[in-house]
Amino acid sequence: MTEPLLRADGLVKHFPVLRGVVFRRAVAEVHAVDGVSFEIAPGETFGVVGESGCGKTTVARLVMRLVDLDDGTLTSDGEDITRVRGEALRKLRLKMQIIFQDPFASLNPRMTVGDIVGEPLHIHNMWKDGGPRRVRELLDLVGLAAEHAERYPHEFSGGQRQRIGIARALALHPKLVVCDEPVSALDVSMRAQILNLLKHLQEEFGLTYLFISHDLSVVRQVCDRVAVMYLGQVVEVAERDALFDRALHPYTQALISAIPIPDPELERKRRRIVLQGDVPSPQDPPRACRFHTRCFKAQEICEQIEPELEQRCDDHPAACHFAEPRAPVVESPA
Amino acid sequence: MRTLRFVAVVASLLLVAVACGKEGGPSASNNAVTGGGGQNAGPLVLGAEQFPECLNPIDSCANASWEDWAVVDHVLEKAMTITPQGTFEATPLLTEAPTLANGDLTQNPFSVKYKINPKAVWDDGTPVTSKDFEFTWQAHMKTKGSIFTTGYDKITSVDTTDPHTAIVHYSQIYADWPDNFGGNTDYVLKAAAFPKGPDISGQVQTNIPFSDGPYKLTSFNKNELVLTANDKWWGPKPNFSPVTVVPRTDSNTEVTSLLSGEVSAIYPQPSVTLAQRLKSNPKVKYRVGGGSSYEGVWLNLAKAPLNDIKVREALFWATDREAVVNTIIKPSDPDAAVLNCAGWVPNVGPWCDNTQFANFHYDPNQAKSILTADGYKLGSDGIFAKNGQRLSLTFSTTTGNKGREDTEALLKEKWKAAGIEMVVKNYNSPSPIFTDILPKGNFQVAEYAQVASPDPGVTSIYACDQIPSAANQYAGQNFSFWCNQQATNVMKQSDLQLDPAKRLPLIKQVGAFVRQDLVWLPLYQKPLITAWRTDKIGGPIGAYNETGLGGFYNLYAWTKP
Amino acid sequence: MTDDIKSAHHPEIGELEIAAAELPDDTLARMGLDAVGASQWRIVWRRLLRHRLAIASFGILVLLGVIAVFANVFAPHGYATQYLSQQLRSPGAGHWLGTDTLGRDELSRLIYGGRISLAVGFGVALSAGVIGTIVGSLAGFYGGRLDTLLMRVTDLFLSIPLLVILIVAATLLGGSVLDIVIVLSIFFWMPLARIVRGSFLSLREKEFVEAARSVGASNFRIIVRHMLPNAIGPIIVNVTLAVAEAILIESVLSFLGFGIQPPTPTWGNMLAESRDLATTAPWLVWFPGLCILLTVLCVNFLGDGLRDAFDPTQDLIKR
Amino acid sequence: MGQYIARRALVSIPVLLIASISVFAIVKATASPVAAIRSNPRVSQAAIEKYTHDLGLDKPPPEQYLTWLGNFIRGKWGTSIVTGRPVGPDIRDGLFNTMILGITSFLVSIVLGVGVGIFSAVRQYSFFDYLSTGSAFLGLSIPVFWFALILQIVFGLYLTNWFHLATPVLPTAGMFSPGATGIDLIDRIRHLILPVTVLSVQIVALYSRYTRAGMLDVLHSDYLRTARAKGLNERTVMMRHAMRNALTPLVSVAAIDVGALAGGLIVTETIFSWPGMGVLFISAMENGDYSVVLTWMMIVVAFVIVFNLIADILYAVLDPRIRYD
Repeated sequence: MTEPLLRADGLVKHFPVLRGVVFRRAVAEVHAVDGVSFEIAPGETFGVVGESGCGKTTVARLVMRLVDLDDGTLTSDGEDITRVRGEALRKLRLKMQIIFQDPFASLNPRMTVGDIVGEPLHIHNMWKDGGPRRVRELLDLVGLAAEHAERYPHEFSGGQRQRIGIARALALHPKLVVCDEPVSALDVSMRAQILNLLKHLQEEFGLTYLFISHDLSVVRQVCDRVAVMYLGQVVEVAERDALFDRALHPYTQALISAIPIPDPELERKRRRIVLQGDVPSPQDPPRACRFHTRCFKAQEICEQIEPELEQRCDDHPAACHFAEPRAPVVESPA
Repeated sequence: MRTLRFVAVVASLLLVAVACGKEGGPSASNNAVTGGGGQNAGPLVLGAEQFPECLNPIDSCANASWEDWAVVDHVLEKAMTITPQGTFEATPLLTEAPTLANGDLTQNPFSVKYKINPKAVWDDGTPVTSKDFEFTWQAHMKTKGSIFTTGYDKITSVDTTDPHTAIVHYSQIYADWPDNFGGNTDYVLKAAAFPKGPDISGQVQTNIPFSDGPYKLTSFNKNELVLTANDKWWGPKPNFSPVTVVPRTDSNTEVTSLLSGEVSAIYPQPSVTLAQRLKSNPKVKYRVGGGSSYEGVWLNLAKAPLNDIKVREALFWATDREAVVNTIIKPSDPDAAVLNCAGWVPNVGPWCDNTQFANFHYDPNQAKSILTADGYKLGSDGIFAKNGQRLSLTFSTTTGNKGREDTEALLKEKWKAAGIEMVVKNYNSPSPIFTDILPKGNFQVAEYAQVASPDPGVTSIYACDQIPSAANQYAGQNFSFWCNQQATNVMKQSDLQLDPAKRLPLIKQVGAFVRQDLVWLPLYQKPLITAWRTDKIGGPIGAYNETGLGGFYNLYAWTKP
Repeated sequence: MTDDIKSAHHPEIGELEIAAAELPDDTLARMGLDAVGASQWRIVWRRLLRHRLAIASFGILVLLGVIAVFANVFAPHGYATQYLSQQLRSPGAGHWLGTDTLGRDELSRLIYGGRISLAVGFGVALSAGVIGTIVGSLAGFYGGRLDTLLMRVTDLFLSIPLLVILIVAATLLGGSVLDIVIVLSIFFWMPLARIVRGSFLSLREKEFVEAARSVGASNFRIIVRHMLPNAIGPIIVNVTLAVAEAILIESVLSFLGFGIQPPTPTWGNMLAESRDLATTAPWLVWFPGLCILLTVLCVNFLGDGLRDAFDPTQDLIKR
Repeated sequence: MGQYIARRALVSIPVLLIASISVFAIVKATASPVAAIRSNPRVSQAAIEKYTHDLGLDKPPPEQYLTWLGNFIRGKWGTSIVTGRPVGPDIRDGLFNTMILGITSFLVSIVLGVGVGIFSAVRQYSFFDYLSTGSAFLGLSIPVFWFALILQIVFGLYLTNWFHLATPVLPTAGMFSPGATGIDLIDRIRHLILPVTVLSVQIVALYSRYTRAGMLDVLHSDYLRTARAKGLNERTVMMRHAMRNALTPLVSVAAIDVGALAGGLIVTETIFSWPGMGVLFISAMENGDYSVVLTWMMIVVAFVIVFNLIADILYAVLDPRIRYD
């Protein structure tokens, strides 16, 4: 593996729960992200998948340095970016950008599309150097017309808005783009268009994606490697095919078993793993293995010793005492 | 609104005023001062522009004139009092006034013998005695926060051997002795009412539970106070009883209350159209006259450019006093005239030479030529300037006083015509104007009133050693910062002269110095007004209108119409 | 609500408008459905035009403003020019609205007085608007200790009756126009600060704010370019209504003797100092009072119109 | 909720302290109890010095403040510097008088405001709606003291003269007829009419606007439609559903206003010679009587804080969606 574009090492983020009569003090913490590590190689699409509330969006914000880390390090191109501030952080923005989940909320309703897309250029003193032309280019790039620049976000559909968000993210020629559930708010018909656009842009500009999603089929469609998160921790990391074909962690197995299969024949035949109970509160996660309360393989050890995320096969780490390569019940159609 | 208290205080300081009032309204009234006789005229309601907040007659409560006017004048008896003509006379408390002639005044050592009327009793029937005089003296000296100690501090002892004769011994001659135990602000207190001794602070704040006057105070709260006839009173019985005094602190509401009949008499501060308003109701009559407080334009002689006598002279020519009197005063008091003497008024003693400033009349050209001769040049903005310094003067007075504010506005235009700019900067009264602005000399021109007392001494406002300074804790009252050693010498000389005939030329000489140095410019005597409903009250209301005792003083003598 | 109760700092009706600011994006989207291609301002303007009273009021205010600005052109006499022989003339030829105690032309004084009154109204509204917006922005944007501190300060100012602190402060400063504007501004910002803070607290969580940060926008830029424009509706409505309130409060202060001191004419002090003349020279009482009433009424109508125009839920109610 | 109340109450202590310190500083800087006496030439310099010393006014200001604070905390409200009267009874009486005026105005205003507000919401865009909306704006825009002045003249003078009455149609000042003994209810009510009118005109205007807005929101809401669809009759729908929801905000606003009343109705009280808290404040302020001003301020601020809390609690009780933590 070449030098990673981004390395995350033991990221931790806890959000305090405040109580108190006069002085408000933290009485508890939400363990949003609790020791997450991964590496992203240049040019790849690295997926992070998990149920809602598992901390994957917090990972996206940590990577973007939109929230501060409680612990862990972030390295980009060999440079420690964990604590960069001010000008250095501004510089970092040139390298890393983000596409948000909700195209309705992520565009300022009071700004024109041109202003939104052009804002990064203004901020980084690149406007004078052909700013308007660049905005037209960017709009063109994401499939919008130049005259759309004069309009306001509310005049556009969800898909169009997400294109505007993509154009804004690309304005600064970033290397890494964090895609935080970029299609989950869109109609199914739009999804493919946007995913195709992302793929096309990746090819054209050699982009690296950190692709966050709860939708395994989307992940399967676009990602090269995938990390699976449960309750603020990564439980398994693997190449896409390795993951979908040979999931090691019971949680991953359960997730994959729940993917709907288009073929009704196969759909009827396959065995689904149904997890018991709800996701525990991140404010008070289960001890040791966090998954043991819902795990179909759980034994006594799972309540006592926390499993390490360790290599099981080639480059396929998983955090489970009973992780094993396991043949999928149903052959995947791919 | 805020200035009323101060004005009222000043008005209460009149020691003597001569009846020179005029009456408005449909018919003239009977001005007899004696009266009464208990015709049982029934209840009466009076409006008080300032309502007394507390009643202690010795501490700071006594600083409010309305405490005297509304309550104490009617409840407690003085030894000596003031006549409408401005002289002192004995009240029914004494059998006769102490004089040199009857031997009750002795000069060396100085003592005053008060012969107490044997009929004089408190409302519980106990007699008024010399012990009460002694107690009154002690109370003034020993009460925490007592404010009127002048004169009392010169008393060495009170001889109480005879209960009906109080002999007051002073350490030195005190010409103003009638103002102790009486006069404008003082009374005789009842010793027996204060078992805790002569420090009466914190007592009688909300009630005066004893009386040797025509009325008793039967109730006092923030809504009203009620006076009822004192049946033990040995003088002429009052006609109206009970008399209720209610607060009418908003001047407009006050007049409305009289016009609508809610109150039967008021003693308001005059405003420009007050007379006109009062005339609008045929059942309302009023009496107006100039009192002994006089209004003037005072200058700070310590500061440029008013340290230049030429500038002062020009300013006097630029000040249209005639217009001020015509516009501000005459609508209320048609007989008012420009005042021309420098520290006295025509109706208090022989001291006022009312010609001293008479030659100054409004003549902007005269002002201009004086300034030009003094090296000033008229600028393109129409204002004179000298050495690059524009002739711009700050004019200060008390805020919220419509008459003074109108005077400022009027004079501002007049000065402008003479090439002098006026910048108005008014201050609240009494603080900071009497605590900071005037004593510390933080002004250029100021308009305020002084009081002419029967004692013609003006040392306190003119002498060099009375200039406020850190040394005298800024307590000096010579706010003009005028120091003419020659004039000061004459003043001191006059203060030692007890013979009025010999004193007069000295006083006139002081006036001449003031005129010569152009210290300040007199404007007018402040008019005082008493208004009442003729359907409720007959005579002799208003008899004391122009005196410090106020329009309600002879309440006991008022009759039914 | 000018005197007395107002002195309690009524929670402005505007405070209810936090709700409007909480939903700026999708509600605007809703507005957009019938307003394709229009900027927010054009939408607001179009909706305001439907509010006939507000527009009429706006027209009157503009007219008053023009007369005030060009007072020297419109006033038939100087405001200080005295015709001492014509004291207290009733309205008629020569002096259309009569003269006052110094024979000054009442109409001219009303025109010049209007200049000061309007200047006080707008001056106070604008500066209090700026203070309130800054305090509210900082508290809402940064949150945490700064927010707590600023909100305690706001509570402090709010817990003392407005008129009382105004009197105390006016005593301290003085009675010039600038003094009064300063005093009123210092004690007029709190309701707006609360409104802005409320808006900002909700705006802070919006994704577009995060988006701006992720492209490197500074806090200042985020506040000014992204958050303020989304909170502008309530701010404008509040500032507008503050004009009315400031004019009224100045007149109340004048009545109590703590306002702008004569001879500088304002409607408030003209009214206050002629209150003794209500029966003898009623024109001196009626006209300044009517001027205040008309202006304040117009400002209130305009504020109401703006409120409706900025309030997206109004579309749901059939007009 | 209990915690919330406790926190709010505790937080208000520094608020009270800071308020009192600033007020003390300003009163000290602007007015002096000695000023009125100094401007009285009859009072000698020696007397002024004695007076200043007797009252402790020559002590350093921080000491004066702390002395006052110490006494206040121990429940000794002290005596006024200027009048020598105990502060407690004066404030109690002032508060009582103000409340008579204020509460009457509130009751009148709430009844009228809610009535008008509901009616004009139900008959939106009717003539009555326009009339009441217009009047509300007029009420909000009228300068109080001007209005009071006009009322006094009309009812005190003009009408009285036209009908040739010996006494005014309505009394123009005071709480009751001078010299009246006992409590004559009719007389009291007659004296309340003008000041209450002046105050209510403003409050009714505001409350009717609140009520109308609240009612309109509710009338256009889905759940009301559901209630109607359930077949409830119109009256029940209005009374049980609409009003309760529409009036919730008004209740807390009114609670806040009642708290604010303690500060006195300075203008109205001054004009109508009503001896309440406002008049008390103005005179103490003029006299530089910091002992009264400070105690006054503490009581008023405490009232405001307590009633704000009550407003919050009422709001939470009436609207279960609100949660405090």
